Amino acid sequence: MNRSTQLLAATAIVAASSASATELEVMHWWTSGGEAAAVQEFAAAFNATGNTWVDAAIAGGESARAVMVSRLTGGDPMGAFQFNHGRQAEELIEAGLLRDITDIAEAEGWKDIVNPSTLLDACTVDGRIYCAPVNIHSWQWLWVSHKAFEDVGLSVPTNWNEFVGASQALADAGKTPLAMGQQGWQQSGAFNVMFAALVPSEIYLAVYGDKNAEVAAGPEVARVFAAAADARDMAATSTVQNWNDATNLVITGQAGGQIMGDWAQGEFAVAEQVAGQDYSCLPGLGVTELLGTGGDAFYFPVLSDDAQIAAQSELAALMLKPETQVAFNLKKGSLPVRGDIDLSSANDCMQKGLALLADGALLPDTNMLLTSDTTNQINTLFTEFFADASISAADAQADFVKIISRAE
Amino acid sequence: MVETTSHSFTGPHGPKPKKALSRRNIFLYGTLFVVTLYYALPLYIMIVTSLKGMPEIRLGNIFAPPLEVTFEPWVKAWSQACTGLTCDGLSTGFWNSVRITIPSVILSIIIASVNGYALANWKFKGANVFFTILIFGAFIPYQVMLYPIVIMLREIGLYGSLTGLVIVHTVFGMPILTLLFRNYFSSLPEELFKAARVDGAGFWGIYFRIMVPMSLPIFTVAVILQVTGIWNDFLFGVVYTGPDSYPMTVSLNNIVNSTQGVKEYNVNMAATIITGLVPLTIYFVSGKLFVRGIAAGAVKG
Amino acid sequence: MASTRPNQLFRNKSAKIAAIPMIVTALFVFVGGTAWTIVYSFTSSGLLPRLKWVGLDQYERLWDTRKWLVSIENLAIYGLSMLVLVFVIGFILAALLDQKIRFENTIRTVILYPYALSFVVTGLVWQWILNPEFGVQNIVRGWGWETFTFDPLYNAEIAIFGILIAGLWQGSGLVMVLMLAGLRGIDQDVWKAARVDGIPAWKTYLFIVIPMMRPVFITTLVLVVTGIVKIYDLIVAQTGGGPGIATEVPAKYVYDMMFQANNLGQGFAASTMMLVTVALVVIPWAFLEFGGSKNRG
Amino acid sequence: MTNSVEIKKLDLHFGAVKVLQDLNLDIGKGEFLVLLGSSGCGKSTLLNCIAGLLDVSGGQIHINGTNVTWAEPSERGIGMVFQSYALYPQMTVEGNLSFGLKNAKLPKAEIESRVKRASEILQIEPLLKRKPAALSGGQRQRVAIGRALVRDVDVFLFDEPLSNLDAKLRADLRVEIKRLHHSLQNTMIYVTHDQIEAMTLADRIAIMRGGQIMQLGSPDEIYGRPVNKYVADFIGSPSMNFLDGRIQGGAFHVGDLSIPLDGYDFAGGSPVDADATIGIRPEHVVTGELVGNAAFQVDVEVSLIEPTGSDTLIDCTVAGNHFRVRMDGQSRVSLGEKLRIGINPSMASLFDAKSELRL
Repeated sequence: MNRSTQLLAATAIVAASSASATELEVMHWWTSGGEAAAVQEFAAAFNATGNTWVDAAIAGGESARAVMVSRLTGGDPMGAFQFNHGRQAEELIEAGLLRDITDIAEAEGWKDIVNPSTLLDACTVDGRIYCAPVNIHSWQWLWVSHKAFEDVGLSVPTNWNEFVGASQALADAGKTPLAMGQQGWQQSGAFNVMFAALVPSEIYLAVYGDKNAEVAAGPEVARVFAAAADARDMAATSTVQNWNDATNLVITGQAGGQIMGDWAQGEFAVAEQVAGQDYSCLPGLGVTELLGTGGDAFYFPVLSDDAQIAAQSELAALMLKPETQVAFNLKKGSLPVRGDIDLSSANDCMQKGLALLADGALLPDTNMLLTSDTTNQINTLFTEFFADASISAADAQADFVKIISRAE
Repeated sequence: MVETTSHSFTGPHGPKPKKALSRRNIFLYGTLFVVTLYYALPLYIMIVTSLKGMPEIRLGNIFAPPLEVTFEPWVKAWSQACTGLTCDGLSTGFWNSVRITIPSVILSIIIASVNGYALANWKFKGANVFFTILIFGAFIPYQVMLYPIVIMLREIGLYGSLTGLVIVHTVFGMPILTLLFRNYFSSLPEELFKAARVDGAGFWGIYFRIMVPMSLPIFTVAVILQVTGIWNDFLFGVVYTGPDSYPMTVSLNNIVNSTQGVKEYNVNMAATIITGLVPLTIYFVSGKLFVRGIAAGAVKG
Repeated sequence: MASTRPNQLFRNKSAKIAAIPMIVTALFVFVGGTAWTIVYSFTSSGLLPRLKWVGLDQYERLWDTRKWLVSIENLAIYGLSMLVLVFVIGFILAALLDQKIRFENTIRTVILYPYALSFVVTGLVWQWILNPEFGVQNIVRGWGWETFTFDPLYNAEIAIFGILIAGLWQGSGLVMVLMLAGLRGIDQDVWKAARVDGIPAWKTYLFIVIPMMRPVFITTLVLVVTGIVKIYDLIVAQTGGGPGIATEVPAKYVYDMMFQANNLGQGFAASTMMLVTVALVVIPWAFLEFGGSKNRG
Repeated sequence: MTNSVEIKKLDLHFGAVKVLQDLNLDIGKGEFLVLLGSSGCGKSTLLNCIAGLLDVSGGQIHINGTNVTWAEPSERGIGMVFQSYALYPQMTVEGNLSFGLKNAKLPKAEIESRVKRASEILQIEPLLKRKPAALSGGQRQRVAIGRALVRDVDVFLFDEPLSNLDAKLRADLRVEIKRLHHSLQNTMIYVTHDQIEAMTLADRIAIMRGGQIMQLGSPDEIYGRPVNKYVADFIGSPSMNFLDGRIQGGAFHVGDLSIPLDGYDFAGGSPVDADATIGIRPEHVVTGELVGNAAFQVDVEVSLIEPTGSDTLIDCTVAGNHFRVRMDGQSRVSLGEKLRIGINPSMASLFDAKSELRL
């Protein structure tokens, strides 16, 4: 146990000496600045209940998932763990490794407060609830650096088309028009954003929801691939790997913008940038304003120790409490999962997101529609596509069609 | 012959150089100088970077010596860097690594040396079959065995414990170490082994009284290889233990692979050097013995 | 005293008892683990291993996946280059160090130290040195050679050689020490004889000394090849497989499939291909090399 | 009970390679038996089997009347001395001597007295506190012998113990071993490829070849009546002269020469008409005034002279075959000189041309 949690635990015990102190190991891969600050809110709240949050952070979702699944199969489960909700956890639930938390959900009235309700659906298997959604993350944002455009004497673009139009000027000034980390999930993520924003939603749902290969081969999708090819040209000089390194290029004005999920917000916050003043955020690339409703959820493995089970229940209930939701999501840069809370303290970008959420301009997230196997194949496809300018949009689309036709 | 077996490898054998400034010497030392530079450069960069402040690093010249030496990154890497909520740098992980490395190194070396001895001196039926499988095992990528081992450890009730991790390190260290020990013990004069048998020493008597006292060099090599391998391990450490015994490499991974806005290269480099310090120290200290041991373990056989 | 032939099982009893850990490891972990992997490669296991048979589907898909084919190609290129270069460099360095030179200890330590560092570290440092923005390219351009280009990690055509540079830096020290040890084990008289016969030094090395060093070469070969087959960490730390999929390798494909795609069956199919290939090459070779009973006495 | 070591139908094979075949050997109490043969003949292997260091494939080994075929080496009542001395490098001389006794859990006083006695006999008392690396070759071998001596056993096994020593030390230690045998009177089995050692030390010699014993007998017998051409050729230095010819009418015909065989002691009666080889040792050829008494005489031309000091060896040609003659070191001959030599058939050996067995 580390010093800071010890300290927190100590204060917590003083504060709520009636509760018994149970250590609960919580595993997640939120190690980057804004993420860690957000987790800290959960930990603090949990420790305030008299329990102790034992933090098990492993950088990199891949390593973390390997550990989580190993621990579960190995019969040494942690108390709770972060996972992308959606289809990834289905198997763990089928194998009976995860705790059914329907009773907590009912006691807390999650059905009534979670908005959009699809979030809870993603946690539900055969009518039982297995996870606590903690936030809504949406991918569909274009982050634009005001500094970069001021440097070249242009006005800040308000949508993707203007952004593409201004890219040459940025490139001429030695800037990278579009910052893009060279990792498959970032590249395919950017593609999916364009997919959601540049063509009608029906197409998106037909391809990812119904796995309709014909639509995937069609002219609308071809337009998306053409846009992706543009993005590839704009990102040609972006050599960073990690998403936050790419975001940093935007923060420092070395790059014009970045297509990245709302978690990038946290990096801007850490860098003390002000939305609308230092940077702009354009949901749906400023073209079709809508949001995907992905997000993170916490799952609770089946445990045998009663004290720990009680602690799990407390944690699950706590995560959706209004005050925790506010504190967590402000730090994380994501949207709260309940519509009944006041987020007036949120900044410009989050207000935009909340508005869209209230309007119901929503799309299901790819994680809910696709298996991680399919996602992974799409990631690989776009890694290749973005790294190799000689791959034509048409070739890439053909591969894409193949993946969709094979998807379950 | 006993006295010439393992102790006469240390003298250089090549043709003797002639005059100090011959063309040959200029070429020889010139080449070695360039080569040494190539090998030393990354370490130089790591050290120099770790002593710079972030503003200086942004200036961009990674080769330039620090204008202003700061030990801040070292302090931060050791005791302040945050990995998730834990903000005590590498220090906790360091002691966990020590707790993992020491028993793993000891157990793996004991088992491998006994294996090597049994294979070299007590050839029993089927021994070569097992040894061949063991050599095959040396080629198995660790990732492949991750799940089967999870299941095996679960079945014997050692999953998630330090003991389980020690066993995993022992298992994966076994192939190469057994090969080295087997070769080493084969290179010892067989008559010694025979003499000891006539003298009534048994399997363990010969091992402890005759073989081990003669095997300092190969044990040094084994220690070096194992300390390096186990200290630097990330995968097993993170998969087979819990967060209260995560090794240093987990902290290192968390420091290096997650950033707060800007990548703190100086802290990364300091963390990197600190993590590598234990194996490096062992290398620098054991120097000559290492070469001698390698000679004994690898040359014969 | 025993007068009749004792049961073969109890002959050398202590030796057999002592070998139990080895036997258990060989049978349960290596053979058992391999068998387990092969069995599950015929299933559609996703996030968890499950026995839902799908026949050869995983293999069909495997060989239809460009990333896998690229991985194999990369491993072949990297492996062959690494094998040749690490031996050549290691041997030449050892031969140079074997010339009764000064500072031998210092130079040897400098060449060897990279082996003490983990691949994660190696990958990071070299990623940096090879980064065109602040690495070697930047420095050389700073000297006035404005068009100098050296960005192996950002050029898909040669990225695998960028990995090779780091791999060689890390691994050649150990090979050098092994070779040096081998050279030190060669009888001094060989050199005398060669000089008397007027054979040039390079010929002596090539035709006399190297053949005499066969055992060292075998040990080194095992160490180097196991390192090549298992290469994973270095790639992840240095390029993450990129640019694109230019530096993907089989071990990474396995890991990605298992923990990123949650497709264990596919990961196991790839593992099986690796294991079977290795087994077909290694087992007969190892049996001949180590099994051939060298009877003494 | 008279036999100290009995070997019955011993077989040893490694896979398909037969190393020892159907080997029988009885060694009497107090006997000094030398196993002699060229390298690879199986002599060391046989010794290792007796010591219990190699598992046999078939047959039995009895020591002092007990079947020890499957007993541990240390339980067989043997002591063994190795070619490379095999001293434990990390132990002092004293430690080396006492190691086996400590393993046998003898009382401390007993160990001390035995070590003292052995070191007195071998005159190595001043060396007791030294490590083997600080000893000379001869001293090391004494310690190695001492290690067998302290065991207080009836059977000593020597595996080429003198091969690593230089010529002078070898001769000294040879004498010492012989003296040791005389004073201790225990059974000694001694492996060597050196026939001088064999001849000087042995009560009986077993000549081995291809995993089998070719001939077992006293040095005299081996030397004087070799059972086959191999043994005849192997024993004796310089080696025996062989002439291929034919026995006919009581004489041996080679080329145009005819050697009368009166006085030759045929093993199984004189063959009437057979191809054969006659073997004559260079030292059995007579020269000078003794020639007159020889049953067969011939004139030869000296083609090479090798003086060794004590003897002079002369090369010549007899019936087209290369032939060597040993003369006294004082003899004065010169190259190209015509020389009359004489041969006594009683000193010669005749071998069947096909089977190479003694006739």
